[in-house]
Amino acid sequence: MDSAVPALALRDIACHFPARGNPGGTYTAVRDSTITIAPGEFVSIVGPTGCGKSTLLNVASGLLKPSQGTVEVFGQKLTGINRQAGYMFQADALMPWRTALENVVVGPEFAGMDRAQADRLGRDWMARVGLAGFEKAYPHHLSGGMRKRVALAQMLIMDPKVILMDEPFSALDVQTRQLMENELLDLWQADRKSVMFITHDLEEAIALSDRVIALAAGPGTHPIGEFAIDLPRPRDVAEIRHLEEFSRLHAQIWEALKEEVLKGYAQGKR
Amino acid sequence: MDSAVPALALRDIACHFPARGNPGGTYTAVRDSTITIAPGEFVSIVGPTGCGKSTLLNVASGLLKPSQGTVEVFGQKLTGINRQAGYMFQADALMPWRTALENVVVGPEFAGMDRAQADRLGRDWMARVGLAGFEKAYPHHLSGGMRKRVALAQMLIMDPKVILMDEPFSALDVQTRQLMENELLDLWQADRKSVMFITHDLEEAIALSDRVIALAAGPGTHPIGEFAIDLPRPRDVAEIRHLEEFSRLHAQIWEALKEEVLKGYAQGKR
Amino acid sequence: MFRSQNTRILLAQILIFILFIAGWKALTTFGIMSKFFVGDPFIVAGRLYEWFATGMIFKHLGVTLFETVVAFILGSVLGLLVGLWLALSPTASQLASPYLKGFNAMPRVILAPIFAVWFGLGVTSKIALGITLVFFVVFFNVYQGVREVSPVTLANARMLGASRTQLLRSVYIPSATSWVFSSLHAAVGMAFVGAVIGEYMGSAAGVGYLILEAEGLFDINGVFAGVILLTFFALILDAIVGVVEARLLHWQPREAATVGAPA
Amino acid sequence: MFRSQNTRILLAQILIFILFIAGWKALTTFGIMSKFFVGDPFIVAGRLYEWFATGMIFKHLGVTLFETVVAFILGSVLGLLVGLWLALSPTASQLASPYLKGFNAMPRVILAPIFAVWFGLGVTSKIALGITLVFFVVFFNVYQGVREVSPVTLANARMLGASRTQLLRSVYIPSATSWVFSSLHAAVGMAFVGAVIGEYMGSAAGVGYLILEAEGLFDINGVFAGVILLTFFALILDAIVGVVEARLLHWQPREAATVGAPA
Amino acid sequence: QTAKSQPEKSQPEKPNVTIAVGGKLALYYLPLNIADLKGFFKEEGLNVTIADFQGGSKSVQAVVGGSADVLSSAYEHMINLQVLDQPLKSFVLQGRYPGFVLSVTPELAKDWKGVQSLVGKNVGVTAPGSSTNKMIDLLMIRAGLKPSDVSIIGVGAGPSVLAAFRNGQIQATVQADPASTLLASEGLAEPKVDTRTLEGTKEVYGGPMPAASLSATDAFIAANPKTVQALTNAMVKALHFIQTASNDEILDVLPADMMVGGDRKLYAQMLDRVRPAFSPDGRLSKEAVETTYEALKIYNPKVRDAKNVDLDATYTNAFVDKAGAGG
Ligand SMILES: Nc1ncnc2c1ncn2[C@@H]1O[C@H](COP(=O)(O)OP(=O)(O)OP(=O)(O)O)[C@@H](O)[C@H]1O
Ligand SMILES: Nc1ncnc2c1ncn2[C@@H]1O[C@H](COP(=O)(O)OP(=O)(O)OP(=O)(O)O)[C@@H](O)[C@H]1O
Ligand SMILES: [Mg+2]
Ligand SMILES: [Mg+2]
Repeated sequence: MDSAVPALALRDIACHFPARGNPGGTYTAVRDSTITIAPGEFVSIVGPTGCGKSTLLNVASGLLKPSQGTVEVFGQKLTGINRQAGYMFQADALMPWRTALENVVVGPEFAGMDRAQADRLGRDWMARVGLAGFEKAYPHHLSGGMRKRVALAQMLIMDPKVILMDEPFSALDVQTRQLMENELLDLWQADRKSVMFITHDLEEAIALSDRVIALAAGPGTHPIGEFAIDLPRPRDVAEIRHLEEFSRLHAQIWEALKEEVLKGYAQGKR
Repeated sequence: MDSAVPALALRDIACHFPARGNPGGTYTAVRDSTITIAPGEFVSIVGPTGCGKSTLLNVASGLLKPSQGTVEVFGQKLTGINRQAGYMFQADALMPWRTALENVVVGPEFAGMDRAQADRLGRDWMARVGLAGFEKAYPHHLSGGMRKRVALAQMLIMDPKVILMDEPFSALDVQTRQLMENELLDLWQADRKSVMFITHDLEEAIALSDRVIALAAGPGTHPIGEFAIDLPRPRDVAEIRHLEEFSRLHAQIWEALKEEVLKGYAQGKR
Repeated sequence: MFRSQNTRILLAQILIFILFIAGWKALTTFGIMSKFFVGDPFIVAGRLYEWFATGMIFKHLGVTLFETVVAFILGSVLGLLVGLWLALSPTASQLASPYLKGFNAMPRVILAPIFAVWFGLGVTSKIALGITLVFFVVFFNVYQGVREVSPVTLANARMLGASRTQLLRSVYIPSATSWVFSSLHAAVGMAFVGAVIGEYMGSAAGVGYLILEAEGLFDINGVFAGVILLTFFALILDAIVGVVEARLLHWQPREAATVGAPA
Repeated sequence: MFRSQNTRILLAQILIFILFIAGWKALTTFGIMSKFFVGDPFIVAGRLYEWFATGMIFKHLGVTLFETVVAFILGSVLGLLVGLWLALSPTASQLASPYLKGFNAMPRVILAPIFAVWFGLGVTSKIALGITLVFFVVFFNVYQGVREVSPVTLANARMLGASRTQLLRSVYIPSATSWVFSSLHAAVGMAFVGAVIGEYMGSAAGVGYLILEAEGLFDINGVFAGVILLTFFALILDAIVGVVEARLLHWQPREAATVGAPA
Repeated sequence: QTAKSQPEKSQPEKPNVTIAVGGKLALYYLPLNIADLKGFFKEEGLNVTIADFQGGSKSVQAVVGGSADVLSSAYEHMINLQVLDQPLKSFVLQGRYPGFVLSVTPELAKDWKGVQSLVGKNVGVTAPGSSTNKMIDLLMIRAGLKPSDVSIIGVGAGPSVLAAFRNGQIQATVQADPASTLLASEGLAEPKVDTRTLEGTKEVYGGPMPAASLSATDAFIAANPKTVQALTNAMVKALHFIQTASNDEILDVLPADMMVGGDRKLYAQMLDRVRPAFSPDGRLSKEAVETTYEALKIYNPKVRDAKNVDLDATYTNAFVDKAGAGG
């Protein structure tokens, strides 16, 4: 799994934010975090809510400058935006003034692709995420799950080398989610991209990943455990859950996380 | 479970929306849908993404007038807003210009509660959803899961008789989610409210509900199956999953839904 | 049902108009105010008719409309460009802001004679005056509109590989559009004010010239005829802005509504 | 680092200012333009000094500032109220909109003499003129700002039991605040324009009166001195608006940034 | 006649008086400014506020609308206003000749063949419809031409006049002072028709056309005879002062910034030119009134069409007579 040059390396990252209600003070969301992802590796990040997963992804995308530490992309130190990466945001990030199809083709359009060709590609992707027929709907005419799928298509159409995903499937029903997961795995398999995947669904994390990283509860989040998932590939996400190895891994990661969550919650309860 | 006067009754609802990209045409999101919820009943709605669950909830809240059909709340025909109901939206609905605590106490404030008392109550609720210490943070300083919990507290602090929830826990990690679920069950148990609960997580639906309603894929969504959940109460959501009855119900509902999802997806793929 | 609502509004509009005219007429008829100051609606209408019947108005109207439209377009475009530029370049904004604010606050209408000195007595000086009025209304809104762009949408576009100009075209401008149009409605008025005041301060033709002439002759009816004429054309220009706005902003999320629901 | 950036901006500002004065002076020194049209910066400065040294300016300045501030406050409040009202009542909006648009487009400055008749020659008529200018800038932005309120946030507040006034206070107004402030910056300018033009058209005191006198005497230096004085105070008023704005809008989401990250 | 029976220095009924004037610092209104600056009004127990307007017509509106008490404007407005049913009565004259000058560019001046040389040219006036515009109309009509044979351009009375000449936008203009003198001293234009003198005035108006006067409504005069008398007294004093004082004495009264560009010499020059135009005693002669009426009939259709114009109602010399007797 290790490779000489990682596709993505977060080294010794710390992120301090201005503290709420305490002018001048800071809140340390992330600290001492080192995460490397090899080319072609699929890594999932799990951790209690509010611990700093999205913050790490923002750092990896180059959108957020860490207070400390460096990011490397294929060995190059990252300074601006991470141009190798596609990022599917946790929040709604579609452009409300564009229809679903227009949103999907934004990337190719920016890259200067011919209008007709981009359209064809966009329609193709709309169908792949199960939204054929909704091309002309504006985002606010779509359901929450549909918007997520538009965002998915918008990111994947760019065919990025590094994929950053923040809870991409949490708004989908189980069945649709499995379809999308398989779609993602197919794509990843076809031309091994590097994926950094955030999820709250442990089963999803195990089913998809080569490695699962568990984070501690905030403040001062940092990785507390890494779990290599050596389940056979190619996988079908619906069936792999029935393997015994799967249950073992699930229990193992669950154990590691449980304490953290309770810790975080206890803090939150004061 | 049946009672003379249901707490909430959607009768023969149909919702047509203006069609996208086809001026003058309409898209029928929901049709022939009748759903009644008895006082003190906990009903979950499951169905494929984009089928019309949120639309039904909007109708139940009085925010959306259906094209056809009527809504009754404790026997009264609903005309304006449903004043008996609390609604936790699927989308982010916090006021960005208010801190977390100020958001939580919005309801009591509107109801004219004394400032200090509302504050005390609000802090109490912030702690109950595990966010003590984040009172002064603005929504955009909170993580996705934290915002959801603020919204939860904002709604529950009102102590509504009818609770409408649209995927309230989907942005939470498994452990936090179970804590929240138990919190909700405690509350519901204490003084039997009527709950209409939308989720994509079948296990969650079964673990919490008295009844699960499955919806068909859109367009023209309508209930295709109702499943009474006669598991013993009080329940602990973490443990109830291990009951045999649970697995039976899960398989049963899963079967009913699977087809629908694949149907919807096939349509979407054209 | 929708229709009858609109019909009712129209009827109410007409009623208000008739009441307005009747009230105006009554003011002088019953001597509540001197007709020296409020004129007579029928004489005003007659004056307007005469202006059009003799065709003498077309030259003046043409001049004023030309000045207004050019000032409106140039001022808006300039406000848009400078607003975008300063909103996106903090350094430029810090450097320019005291000058812009000062110039905004400067009573430019007083500079009309100086504009006449710099740009002559023809249409150019009126256009220049109109631009200085239109510019700021648009500028401040564009500036604020750009800064209100949703940070997530912006980040998304950047991740999708948008260059600076693409960001501008695909994110900043569409997002600021409703701000721009809000300012354009006020700007229509400003453009007319600029043109007419410019003419009023010194000119050879235009509706402002006519108004000034009428004022010199204590002919309040002529003044009102000119003002009403201008108002009418301002409404037309505003309606055009409204049509473009409706077209460009049709995507805006409004409260959801089903088809066929009883209101 | 932050500090040195600010220092550099300040230095650049000062440099621009010096260049500006030098350029101005050069215009007349080298006879590029007649001193009748551009004046001399040093004489202007001298005039300003004299005005303050003799104290004669305070009366005029007081009058103008009073008119401006009152027009600004009343016009803004009126614009806010009417904007809220029309944005929330579609029927009222449909009924009133042609009249408002027409009045917006009307060159109100021409009505200054009528205002003088209605409100007298004192400060009231100038305030009235200023209000008509300020009102529309604020009105259009409030109107649009209210309609831009997020439908979900609004629905949420309604579900939480907000009455109409509570919706107004807790949702519409906070949400429209950035729109309001954007318009207030333009409105500062309009309030000064209103006061000064009112004085210019006819008055017995005020900076506009001084400017009118200076113009009658071909005293361009006096005109510029008056204009610069007004500009200075407009900047102060604008800065006050800016401070209030920063206070009320501190919640606005900006691009996230960590503490201590290298820029 | 009641005024005559009153004792000389009685208190005015309305010590606070607002006088409306359009372009206060023009030489046209020098007597008013002198009365104010020399404290003549104060001596009469009056507290006068002078409200300055951007144009003559605006000052008229202020008085008709009641926001000012007394009007300082061209006498001809008395007749205009009577026709419009808004009568005012003039009670003391400031200028006996209008003081407007038709100035033309040096090129035009070179082969000046009278007013017909203006045909097809752009002629600047202070504002369309103003007295300066009417003078051009009158000149054209008297020369057998139509007013529309020239293009009338409003150029104001400030620096824009100079600019309009410099940019070649106008070839002639009718202006009062200081614009006329400045145009000449800057070499931008030469005076061709000069109504600062009797001859020029006769040439244009066919007689002694009166200029500025103070006026008020009959109601105001009836209610405040002592106030009006006091105003008249002060004005007559000022007129007398202008007649007798040297240039320097007059200049000493005026604050430095009232002199165009602070240029004392230029201002003295200007004074020399306009001095004959001021009324020596404040009286309006029957001839002057009739001249005005005849002129108005030519260029103002409303006056031409009006039946029964009562010229006697437009003015009174009673107060001036009284002031003369007292002073
Ligand atoms: N711009 C900001 N200003 C201040 N604090 C912030 C900011 N962004 C994030 N934080 C804080 O950093 C912490 C981590 O946030 P983050 O969004 O990374 O959590 P997360 O792991 O993605 O949670 P979730 O699973 O709920 O999405 C939170 O406590 C949050 O309050
Ligand atoms: N305002 C609207 N205009 C047009 N179509 C709409 C509108 N609101 C919803 N729809 C359509 O109605 C259908 C149902 O939407 P709804 O949001 O109810 O789905 P949902 O079941 O909540 O899905 P999800 O699980 O993804 O949240 C969708 O196809 C959507 O496109
Ligand atoms: Mg997150
Ligand atoms: Mg939904």
